[in-house]
Amino acid sequence: MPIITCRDVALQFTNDQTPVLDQIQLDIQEGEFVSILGKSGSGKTTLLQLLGGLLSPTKGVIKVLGRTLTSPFDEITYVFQKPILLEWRNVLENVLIPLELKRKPNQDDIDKAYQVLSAVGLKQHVTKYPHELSGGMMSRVTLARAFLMEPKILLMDEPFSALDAMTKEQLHLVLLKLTQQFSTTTVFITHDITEATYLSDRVVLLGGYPAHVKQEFPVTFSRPRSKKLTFDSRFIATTKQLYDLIEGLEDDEKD
Amino acid sequence: MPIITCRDVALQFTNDQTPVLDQIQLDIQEGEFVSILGKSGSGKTTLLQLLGGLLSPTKGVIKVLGRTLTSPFDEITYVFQKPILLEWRNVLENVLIPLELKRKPNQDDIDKAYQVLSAVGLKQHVTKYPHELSGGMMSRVTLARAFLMEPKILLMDEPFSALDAMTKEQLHLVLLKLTQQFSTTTVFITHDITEATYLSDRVVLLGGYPAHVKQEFPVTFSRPRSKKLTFDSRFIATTKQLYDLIEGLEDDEKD
Amino acid sequence: MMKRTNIYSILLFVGILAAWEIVVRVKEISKIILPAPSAIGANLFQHFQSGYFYPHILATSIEVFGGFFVGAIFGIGLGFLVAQSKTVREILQPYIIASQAMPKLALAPLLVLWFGFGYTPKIVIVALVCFFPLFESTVTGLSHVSREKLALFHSLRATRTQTLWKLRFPTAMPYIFSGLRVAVVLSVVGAVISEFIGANKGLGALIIASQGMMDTTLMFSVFILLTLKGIILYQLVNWIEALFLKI
Amino acid sequence: MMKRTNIYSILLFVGILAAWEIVVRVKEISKIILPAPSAIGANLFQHFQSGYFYPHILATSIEVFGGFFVGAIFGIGLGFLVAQSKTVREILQPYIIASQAMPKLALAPLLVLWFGFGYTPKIVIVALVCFFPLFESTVTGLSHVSREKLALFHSLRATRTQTLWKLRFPTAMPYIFSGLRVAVVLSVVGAVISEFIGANKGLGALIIASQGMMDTTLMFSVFILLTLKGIILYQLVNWIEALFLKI
Amino acid sequence: EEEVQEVVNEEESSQEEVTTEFELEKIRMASWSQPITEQANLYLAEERGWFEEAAIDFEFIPGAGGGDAVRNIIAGNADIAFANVEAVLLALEQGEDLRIIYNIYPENVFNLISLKESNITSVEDLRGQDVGIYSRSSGTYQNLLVLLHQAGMTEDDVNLIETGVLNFGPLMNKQVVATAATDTGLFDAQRNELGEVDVIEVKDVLNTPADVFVVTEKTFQERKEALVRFLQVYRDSVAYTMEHPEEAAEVAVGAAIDGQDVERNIEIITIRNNTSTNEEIAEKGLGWLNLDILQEVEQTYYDLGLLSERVHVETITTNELVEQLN
Ligand SMILES: Nc1ncnc2c1ncn2[C@@H]1O[C@H](COP(=O)(O)OP(=O)(O)OP(=O)(O)O)[C@@H](O)[C@H]1O
Ligand SMILES: Nc1ncnc2c1ncn2[C@@H]1O[C@H](COP(=O)(O)OP(=O)(O)OP(=O)(O)O)[C@@H](O)[C@H]1O
Ligand SMILES: Cc1ncc(C[n+]2csc(CCO)c2C)c(N)n1
Ligand SMILES: [Mg+2]
Ligand SMILES: [Mg+2]
Repeated sequence: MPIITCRDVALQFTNDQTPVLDQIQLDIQEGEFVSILGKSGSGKTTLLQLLGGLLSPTKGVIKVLGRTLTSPFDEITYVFQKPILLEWRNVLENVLIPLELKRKPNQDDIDKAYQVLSAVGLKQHVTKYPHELSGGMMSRVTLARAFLMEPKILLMDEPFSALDAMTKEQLHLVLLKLTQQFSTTTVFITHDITEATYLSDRVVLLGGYPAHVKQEFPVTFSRPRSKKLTFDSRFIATTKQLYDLIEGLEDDEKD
Repeated sequence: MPIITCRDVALQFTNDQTPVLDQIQLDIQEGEFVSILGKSGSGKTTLLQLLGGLLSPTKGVIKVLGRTLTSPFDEITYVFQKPILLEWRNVLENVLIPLELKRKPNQDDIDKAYQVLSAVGLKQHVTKYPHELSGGMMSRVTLARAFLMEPKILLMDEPFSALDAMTKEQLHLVLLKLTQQFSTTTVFITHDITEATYLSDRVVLLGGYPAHVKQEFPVTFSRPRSKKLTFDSRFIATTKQLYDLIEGLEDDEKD
Repeated sequence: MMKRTNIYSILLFVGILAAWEIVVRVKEISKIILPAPSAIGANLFQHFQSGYFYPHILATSIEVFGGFFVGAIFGIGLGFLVAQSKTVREILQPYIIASQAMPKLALAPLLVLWFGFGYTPKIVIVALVCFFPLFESTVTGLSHVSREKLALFHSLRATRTQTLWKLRFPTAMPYIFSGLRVAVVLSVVGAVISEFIGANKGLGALIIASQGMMDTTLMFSVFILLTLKGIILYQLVNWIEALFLKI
Repeated sequence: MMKRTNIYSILLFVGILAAWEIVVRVKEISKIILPAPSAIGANLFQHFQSGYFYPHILATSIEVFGGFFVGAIFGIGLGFLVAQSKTVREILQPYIIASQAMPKLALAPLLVLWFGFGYTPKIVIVALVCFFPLFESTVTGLSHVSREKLALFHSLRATRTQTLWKLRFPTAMPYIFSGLRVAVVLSVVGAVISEFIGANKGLGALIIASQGMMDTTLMFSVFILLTLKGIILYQLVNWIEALFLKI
Repeated sequence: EEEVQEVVNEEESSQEEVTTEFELEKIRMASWSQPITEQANLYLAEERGWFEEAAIDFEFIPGAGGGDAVRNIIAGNADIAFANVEAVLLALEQGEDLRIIYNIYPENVFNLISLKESNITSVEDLRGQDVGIYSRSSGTYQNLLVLLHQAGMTEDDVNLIETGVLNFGPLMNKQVVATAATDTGLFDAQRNELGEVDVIEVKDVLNTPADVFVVTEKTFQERKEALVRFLQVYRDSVAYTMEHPEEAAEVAVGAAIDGQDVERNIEIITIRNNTSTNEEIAEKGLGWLNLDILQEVEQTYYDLGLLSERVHVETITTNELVEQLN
């Protein structure tokens, strides 16, 4: 049984606007890594927020772990597109927020937070406040915050878009390790086709007005995937294929 | 004579922290398109803000158009890393802000704003308010705002990082056309190496603690550059070269 | 249909009135100390019918509106000036704090001496009383703009005045309205207290007169009028705020 | 070295005092109407030396602190409650508006009657007066959290209480401090007015006594004491705010 | 209670034993004012321990006007009120059961003051002029009406102006031609260089007793004996203060809120000593109530419209307690 299912899901923000999403059908299996691609403004964030229980569908049903989703579940951790930090807390304190909401963090928690922060390359910056951080550093704080929770389901909205190639590669490894270790089900929005291919079991293409799942594209490279996979010709071919597919879909839509 | 020169520029945010930038030497010629690459948190934004007159160097001198820079110049338009919009103004009104600060916008200005908004793909969304926009749409509003000003010097901080591949390509064309038309001097921060190669006359690599210009990498493809250039083998080779260069520099720095 | 909470509200109100009436009747509390709600209602009705209240309501209204207007202009205006110019701020700082800290209502007797009788001293007091919360909230609001937006305006070479009008002012709006809500209520208090000191008309004068006549029932009636006046003004501010937010 | 603006401030002060002194002397203004600054200075000095002021300052301080404390607890507390529970908000809404709109200082004579003489009625009045700005600023502050942060907390399944303490409260802090500044100054006014109604001791009682003696000079001295008191309390709030921001 | 009385009589001189061995009976006196020098005899009595000697635990409850004093006894915040007659009449009109038991000041203290240069010599001269009063709830208003009434005028014939308590300011500022005030008010104004004035005294028209002690009917019935002890101390202290105004003046420095200046204290106390007695009182004894005058006052106020119905003040006024004093 899939861990996440969407049936005929539609979402309309205001009655006077056309729906943003309509007729969304989506099944995601436990432990699966699904990337969502789509043009800017197509409705990716909206879909992810629906999956996270942050928005409620206007039509249709979303089930997570067999239960109908009405508000966020404990098993789900959501990484927002724009890094959201509390200005009055430093990096470490920001990372500890979700834990604090569950229980008083103990020394172990703090040690683990340091580890995660170090994994995202912020070891030197734990005591900085948000206004002292660069854009990419802010994103990485929110990533550390998510990783620390070792979630069952991880929803990430363009988490690496503010990062340079090197840092991004490092974090790919961190993410893959984590999802492997906890067999985390991951839904991942990105604009980076190579990244989507490298990380995913399946790529979902969103498009149309209102947006729906235009195409699903399975990626079958075996796991664990090494960094070298990206230089593999099969990998490059797959990426190209995906790229062409997207371009084709886009051309259809031209007005 | 270069339009922008940095001599021995250093910047330190607080006295108790080590400087972020030191010994920055940089000359940028009129009409040149320079990209800045560097790891997240290396100091790219800091450097760009120095060039924009938004920060003042702790040491050294920055000259723009022969004048020492102390605060923003009229000839410079700056696009922030994080889209900054006024929530109480809709898309069109946000785009018109810089103009409004100069004079009362007339019908021509508004028509032009519509054109620019249409060029960035927001024609359908001019009356939306910031909270109704997707992340990429917000970035595009700030791009439209910058383009409308037809600036002499354009400083852009990761302007396309929130955009999908297709939209990004479209906007590359818009940007190249604009910079060509007004022989705009552009300094461009990006994490996308392909993008940097495609757009730039020169790529500047920032790195080290404190950061300085590690390497400058000229890109000599003739202009105008077509979309097809990116499939050219010479282009791919140059990109790979740049990628390797960066990786090499990074490895040096490993601690 | 009515909302459930509205029904609770009304029930609570009725309950309080009933309890009050019963306590007064059972304990035979003197009407000088605490008149029964029924007596107050009758008193209100009677005086409205006779037209007794109208000139007093009018007089207090003139003071409230006049003073509020003057106080708002000075409070918001000086708030802008202080937020605008660092020099002005630093020079005036101690005076502003002093003028804020001064118990202006206690000044009432002297103001009568200086400004003569009639509306002037009362309008001055109301204005003084309104000034402070408006000034405070204007300055607070104008200085609570995010760094990012200030950076944007800085990069656009916006002048100080442009930043003020196009950035700081819209940001300050909810703060200023919060200040207006406080000020409008205080202006009623200011008018009443200034009328305590010396006035032949106005709801405050009526309170003094009712005290002199030992007519506590009338005093309560006047309180109710004052409270209604406050509520109307308060809601007026809310309504104007809603109107502004819509634009 | 002193800042230039500080020097201007002081010069302005000296200038005002000098002009005042000259006007009073040249125009031979009666000391009942406007005493000279020199006379006020002498009066202050004399009464401080004789110890005349101390019990009055103490009495007013007790009322101010007691009332401020009670008012702050209720104002901020109820602000939290109302921000927290929609039901409570909707039921209490009309009462809160009414209680805010009511000119509480005008209630002073009745409160004295109900609560007897002594500190109680004065503390009640000060508390009532402080309540409103604190309540208003707490509610405003608690509801000015950005949607994004609320979304984050929603996604983290934070309870209402957690959102209140870890998100809304820190956001509301500057608003609450702004309310505290207004409240602390109003608390002095409240104490003085309540002492007008009937008190043996306190700076407000002293104002009434000075009026009875036609001793305008003493009245000015008391104003100055009250203003100083207000300034000290105001700066105390600023200082506590700075302390909080540091933590 | 009788026991207490006996013991007090026996051990009049050794107050310490009384306070340690016997319960003091609380008497709270609601005044129309703060503790001011005018009532210096009370502070003298406190200071000398005369209240303790009479087994009374005395407390001064301040107020802002005679109305406050009367309301405070009705509300139970005080046992006995030191209030002007007008306040009592108005409370009676509201249906309260009160008893007037002692005549504190048999003389009317109100007057009308004008600067000499304004040349106001009779009430008639006020016609059409601006005349100052404290407020419409003050004795200045009521007594000015009495003056006007006697001259066949009403308040519509003059332009009444509420000036607040600093009423001599507008007079000196020439914002009014005349102002209604009390004798002590006039004295203070003159200390502050008011200059030459004309004074029209209200007592020449209607000699309203300025202040009386008043209690609720309930207190009167239940605590007669304690009231007598209180009144005895009060009367004795007045008599003593008349003999030794400078001693009272000294005590007032510490006890009265406006008592800083001893010289002024003596003057004020002397003025109040004079209003505490007159020829008739000298004969009948301090505190004696003249029912005829009170009836005349009621009649006048009824005629003036200040009272809308008759309250029969003579029926609630009693010399019963005064007669028990020695
Ligand atoms: N206002 C500030 N105060 C203190 N330190 C700051 C401030 N702004 C930036 N820094 C520090 O300066 C360094 C460089 O920041 P900068 O924003 O220039 O990085 P960047 O290269 O733009 O990174 P990114 O790609 O993530 O945007 C970082 O270590 C950051 O913590
Ligand atoms: N709160 C809202 N109210 C009204 N419309 C909204 C709201 N949020 C988003 N939209 C609209 O819904 C559409 C989809 O937005 P969404 O944020 O899902 O896009 P996206 O695919 O995530 O884009 P991007 O890649 O730019 O982040 C857009 O047209 C946007 O204007
Ligand atoms: C000696 C003496 N002087 C002044 C007053 C004050 N006073 C006189 S009438 C009045 C109005 C109260 O209703 C007040 C306050 C007094 N009682 N006794
Ligand atoms: Mg999005
Ligand atoms: Mg940056």
